[in-house]
Amino acid sequence: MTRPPMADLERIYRSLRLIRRAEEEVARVYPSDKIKSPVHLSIGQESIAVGVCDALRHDDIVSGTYRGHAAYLAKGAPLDRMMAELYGKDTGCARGKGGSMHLVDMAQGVLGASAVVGTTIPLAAGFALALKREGKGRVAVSFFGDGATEEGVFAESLNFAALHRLPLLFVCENNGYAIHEPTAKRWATNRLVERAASYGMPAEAVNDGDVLALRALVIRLVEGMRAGTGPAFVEAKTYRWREHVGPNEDFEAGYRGRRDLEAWQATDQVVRIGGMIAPARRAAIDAAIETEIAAALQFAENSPVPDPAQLTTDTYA
Amino acid sequence: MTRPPMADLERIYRSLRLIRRAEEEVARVYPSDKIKSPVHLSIGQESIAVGVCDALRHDDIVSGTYRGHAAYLAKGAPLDRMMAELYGKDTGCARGKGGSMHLVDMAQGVLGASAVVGTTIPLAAGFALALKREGKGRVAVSFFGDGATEEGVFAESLNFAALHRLPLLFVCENNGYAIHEPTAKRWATNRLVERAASYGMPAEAVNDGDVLALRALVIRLVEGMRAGTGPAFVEAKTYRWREHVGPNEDFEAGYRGRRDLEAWQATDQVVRIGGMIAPARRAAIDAAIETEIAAALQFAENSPVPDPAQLTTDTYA
Amino acid sequence: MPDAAPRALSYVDALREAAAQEMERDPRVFVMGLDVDDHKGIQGSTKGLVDRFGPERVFTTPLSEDAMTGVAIGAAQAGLRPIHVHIRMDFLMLCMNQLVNIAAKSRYMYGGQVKVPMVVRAMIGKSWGQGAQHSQGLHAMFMHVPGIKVLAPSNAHDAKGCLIAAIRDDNPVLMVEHRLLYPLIAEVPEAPYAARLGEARVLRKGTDITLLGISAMVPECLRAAELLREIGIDAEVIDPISLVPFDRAALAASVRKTGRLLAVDSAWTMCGASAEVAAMAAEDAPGVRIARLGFAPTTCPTAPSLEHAFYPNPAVIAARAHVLVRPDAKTWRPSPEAERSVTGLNFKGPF
Amino acid sequence: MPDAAPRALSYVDALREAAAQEMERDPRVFVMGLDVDDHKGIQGSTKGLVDRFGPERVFTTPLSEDAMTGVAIGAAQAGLRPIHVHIRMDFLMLCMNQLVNIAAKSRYMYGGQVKVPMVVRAMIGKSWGQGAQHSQGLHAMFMHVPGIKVLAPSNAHDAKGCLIAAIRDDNPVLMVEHRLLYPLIAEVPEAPYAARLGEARVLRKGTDITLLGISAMVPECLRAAELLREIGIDAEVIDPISLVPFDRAALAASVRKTGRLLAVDSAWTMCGASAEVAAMAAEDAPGVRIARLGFAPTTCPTAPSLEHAFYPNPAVIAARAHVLVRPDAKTWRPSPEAERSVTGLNFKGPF
Ligand SMILES: Cc1ncc(C[n+]2csc(CCOP(=O)(O)OP(=O)(O)O)c2C)c(N)n1
Ligand SMILES: Cc1ncc(C[n+]2csc(CCOP(=O)(O)OP(=O)(O)O)c2C)c(N)n1
Ligand SMILES: [Mg+2]
Ligand SMILES: [Mg+2]
Repeated sequence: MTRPPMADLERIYRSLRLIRRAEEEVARVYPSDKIKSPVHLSIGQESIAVGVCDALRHDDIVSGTYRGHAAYLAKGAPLDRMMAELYGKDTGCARGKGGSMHLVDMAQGVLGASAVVGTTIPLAAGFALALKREGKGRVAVSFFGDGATEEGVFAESLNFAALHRLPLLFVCENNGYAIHEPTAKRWATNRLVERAASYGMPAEAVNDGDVLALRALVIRLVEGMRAGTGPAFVEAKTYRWREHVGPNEDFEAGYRGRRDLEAWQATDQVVRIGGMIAPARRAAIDAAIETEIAAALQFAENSPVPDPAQLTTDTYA
Repeated sequence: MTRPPMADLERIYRSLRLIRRAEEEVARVYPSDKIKSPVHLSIGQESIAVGVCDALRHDDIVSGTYRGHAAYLAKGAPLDRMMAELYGKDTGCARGKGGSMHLVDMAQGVLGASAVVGTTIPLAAGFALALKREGKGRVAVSFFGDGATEEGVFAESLNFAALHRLPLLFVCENNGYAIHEPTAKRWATNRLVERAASYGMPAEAVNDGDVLALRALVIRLVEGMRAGTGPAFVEAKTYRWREHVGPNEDFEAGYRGRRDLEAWQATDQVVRIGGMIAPARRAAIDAAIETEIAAALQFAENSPVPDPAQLTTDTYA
Repeated sequence: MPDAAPRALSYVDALREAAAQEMERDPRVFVMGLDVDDHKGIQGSTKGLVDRFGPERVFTTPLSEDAMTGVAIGAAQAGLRPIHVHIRMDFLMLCMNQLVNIAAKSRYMYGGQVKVPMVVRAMIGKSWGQGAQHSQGLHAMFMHVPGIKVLAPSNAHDAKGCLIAAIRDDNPVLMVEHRLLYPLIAEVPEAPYAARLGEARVLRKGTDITLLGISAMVPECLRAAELLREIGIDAEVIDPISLVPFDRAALAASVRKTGRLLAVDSAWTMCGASAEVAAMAAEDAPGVRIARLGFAPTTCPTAPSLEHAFYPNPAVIAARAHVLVRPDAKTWRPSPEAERSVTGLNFKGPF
Repeated sequence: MPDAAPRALSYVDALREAAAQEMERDPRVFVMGLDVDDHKGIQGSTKGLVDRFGPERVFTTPLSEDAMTGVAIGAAQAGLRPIHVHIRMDFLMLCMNQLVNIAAKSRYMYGGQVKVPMVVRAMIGKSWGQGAQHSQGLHAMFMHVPGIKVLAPSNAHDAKGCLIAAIRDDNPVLMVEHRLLYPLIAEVPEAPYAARLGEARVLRKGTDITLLGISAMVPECLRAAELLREIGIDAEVIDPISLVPFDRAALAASVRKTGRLLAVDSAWTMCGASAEVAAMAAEDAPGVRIARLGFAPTTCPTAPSLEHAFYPNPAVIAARAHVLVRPDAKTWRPSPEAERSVTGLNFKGPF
């Protein structure tokens, strides 16, 4: 695989680093109780959202999960409105009504996320159906975890997408766990790629979190999708560095070992891509990110809480 | 494949012919309005229920569908109580509360059927879980249609059965249609066997309705299951000769051609296995079947209807 | 305005006409659901639409109610206007998660960023051994959840108006359609018109008791009112038409006048629409005498001898109303002849 | 009988003890559900069970609520006695089909040939940004369907008794457990005991109004009664404990005495348990003044400023009761100090 041009690498690095740092800040702020909902951090998994989203057009659509900060940010949605949402503020992307698990930004093509595992997969298919009719070559991406593949709706959605040749990329973020349960306690075997292919679509895996390999794969798959070849499936292996929900590590709990973490940290994509960029450029990017995060936190702090009168608005359109 | 001994052939023929003739009688009686619920006939599909059930022990379990006369009879449940159930009588296998779509006979190992497609698949898995714990080598069989494989619960059940190595045989009766919709309007491709295998279980297809081939396959698969090797999957292709629901043919409707019917009729397993049996023996079997059917109809006619006081009994145990 | 002239049309034809007219008007409208495009066309209610609008706008689906509902919601969020059809309301149990956790909540939990303009059509079955899983009226479950509208037209005129209103509405709307209403004929204007949601209709004015019927129980209540007239009881019959939003003022006005309410539903009563109606009446008009009727509190049996006792019918409704109006009189039941003269709804296939 | 001595135990510990004792007693009992065997053990309610009873009797499942419910039903039909645990009641929307169309109906539609002795434990979430899909109380949907029993214990004592009764019951039983009740402590006998289903408890006797609370609304009603006492209103507080079967006689007796009912639920009111309670009271005791309180008629928001207004609390309950008792008095709200003295239930993780 040839290395992408420096402008691409810088953009990819910026995105990876922004997500990492923003979530580290979320974790730092969390104990202060300023954040008003449970948070599911993607620290360690950034390369998937970034590898995929960097291969998309701005008018493409992504659909994430309750572990959705990374997809939201990687697709270009604004950090300040995300932070305000976590703070329960009226300026939040969901006006303080959704919280961390329900990030959304339709203007940036980020569909609303759901706290019920797997439920957004068919929604992305429905969106893809509309994109197909529109005929402008736009595609949709559905991100979901390994656990979500166990929900029946996943199988149903694969079948429908293949049948209708929808411009839909399924991306399974396989971090090996659903909460504290390893895939070994949930699957007899891992033949997910084979299974997806059996519905009639190209299916491939990226096993090492390599952001550039993933990006190259998605560029290739999406090209076909824009031309009408139908859906595709990607299994991207990864690893969650923090606890399932909340700001901390949880290796003391005993359900997994720190050694696994260390193996993934050794190939940390933020560090790796950062290393491909000249130190001065990198420092400039890092500094800009810190400024952006500080501003976002400030924005969240200073924003007003929703007025109680808003309790019932938007129940119906 | 070696031909089974004559005693087996006679038993298989008897079962095939009983189902065929009983359903022909159901169809004949139907316009009289004596039958009090919709009927989904298996005429043409008998070889699947028979091929599978003849490979089972008496204490094994089968679970069928609303198109369930064949599985019920093939497993040895009594025709008279089935007829009484169709007639809405108190002597019916479900005491007149279930009708044709909800046949049941726990004593003969026939789990209750459901009118909601696919919903009995996990029930059979639950039963298989109990059988596994019991440790007596009993197995469960879940029959379902091609349409049922599109329900998410099918995928979920395959995964769970494989994970827990349940003694459960999945049997998809693929008759090519869900009501009037051919698989081509529901699947991008047929790679069902491959898909089932991807959960981690043996999976095979029988494409021609050959009752002896199916039986041999099931004998082989079930042997392993009794020993604890876990579930298996069989796709059995077949063809429904009558309309989806009701007593008639429906080739004039235009959604399928009579030529397909003729191809399947040419290899009709009732005729084929009948032809392996000496004419006199066959005539004796046929006569016994006619007697049994006449008695069952008589039983249904003569049985009392449920007393209105039974309306609320068995709502709770 | 020649269009305004009413014509006699059946409920099922009114549904089909409504869909066709809206599809003609608005290219975003499409119809999906198991078997909507086959030769039977959901008892005729979608028949011919695929020929007229093509398979991109009228398509069957795999047997995947859960995902298909998600697809409809996603398409609606993307700006299309799906009509998702289910031949039995019982099957909605397979897509409760999408309806309750996504469709009803999207607009709110995404801070107003999306709309979900989708219609879910679902039929209540009855008679001829439909049995436990093909007969349920489960609309109360949807009434329970804010964010979904629920319509239950009881005649062809309102069926057309409600379906058009549902299609034009920017929210998820459940259409509760009772199978036994499909063949019933009413005067239906040809030109499109939208029902005003949240407006009940007083079908019969009366002073002694309010009979509020839901869906197929509306004609049954009208029949019951006929039976009651013969013993000098003057029943008012109300058809709420729309269950969410509900015309609470019309209910209150009627029960304040009559002092008595019998709420009759094509469903179970516990936590049902009839419980809600009773509760609203009790809150708004303290002192009113209240009773409910609905399915017997059990699973639906297939044997006719049991099935008959499972459903309310005009005689049972009239008898219950009589008790409310004349609590001290001795038990009354309409004569068999009278009962026959208003025979209730029944059918026998096709399914 | 040293066992009979009451001990202080939390709701969550009472649940775990009940399960452990029944598993000890009956080898057919087993526990399944997402994460029942991890180190958190469903907020502690299943913690340690896997160590004690082994992975065959205590196991996590794939994320497949629909099939797993079917598995539990099938196992129950085969003679086992599963307890299927869900950390949020919202997730039951994924297995409605199995619960409504199979579990509730099996015994009936199979003519009495099978029993379905299964327990479904489901938790209602609240506070700290649980939001739209982790906060719902959907028990009314199950109350609506004959064939399922529904229990909603509000304290540790009843939690143990109800879970044991549910395990021993031969029917599907839904345990409605509110997250905020888990840490609350009550006197709980160590020896196993089964609650008598269908028996309500009068927690506080009073003459002016009946406050009927459901689940976490029971302690809130007790607090409200304290607030009302200060202005001379004497509230009776009833805990139905069991929603199906429901102790209709106890409700009727109380409202006949007080003449007023405020039904307060941890759920929406429309077609909710509170609607059913109101309807029963109106049917049984015509003339009683009735009101309901529950979730605001909207989706649950995450921002605390909105979430606070979404839930009923003791002050709101007291204020609403005041209106019922003294309709002509001017609006009253407990003083901020009084309100603080009875502060309602709240929590902040773990989730
Ligand atoms: C339908 C449903 N079941 C259970 C849960 C509880 N739950 C929340 S996250 C989660 C694990 C999901 O695992 P996975 O899909 O692999 O995503 P990850 O958290 O690893 O990113 C579970 C079981 C839920 N939210 N929704
Ligand atoms: C969940 C559900 N969806 C739709 C229906 C309506 N329906 C009844 S039978 C059927 C077709 C089922 O096809 P298949 O599984 O292939 O079985 P077959 O009838 O061919 O034996 C459908 C769609 C149903 N009963 N249940
Ligand atoms: Mg995971
Ligand atoms: Mg089929």
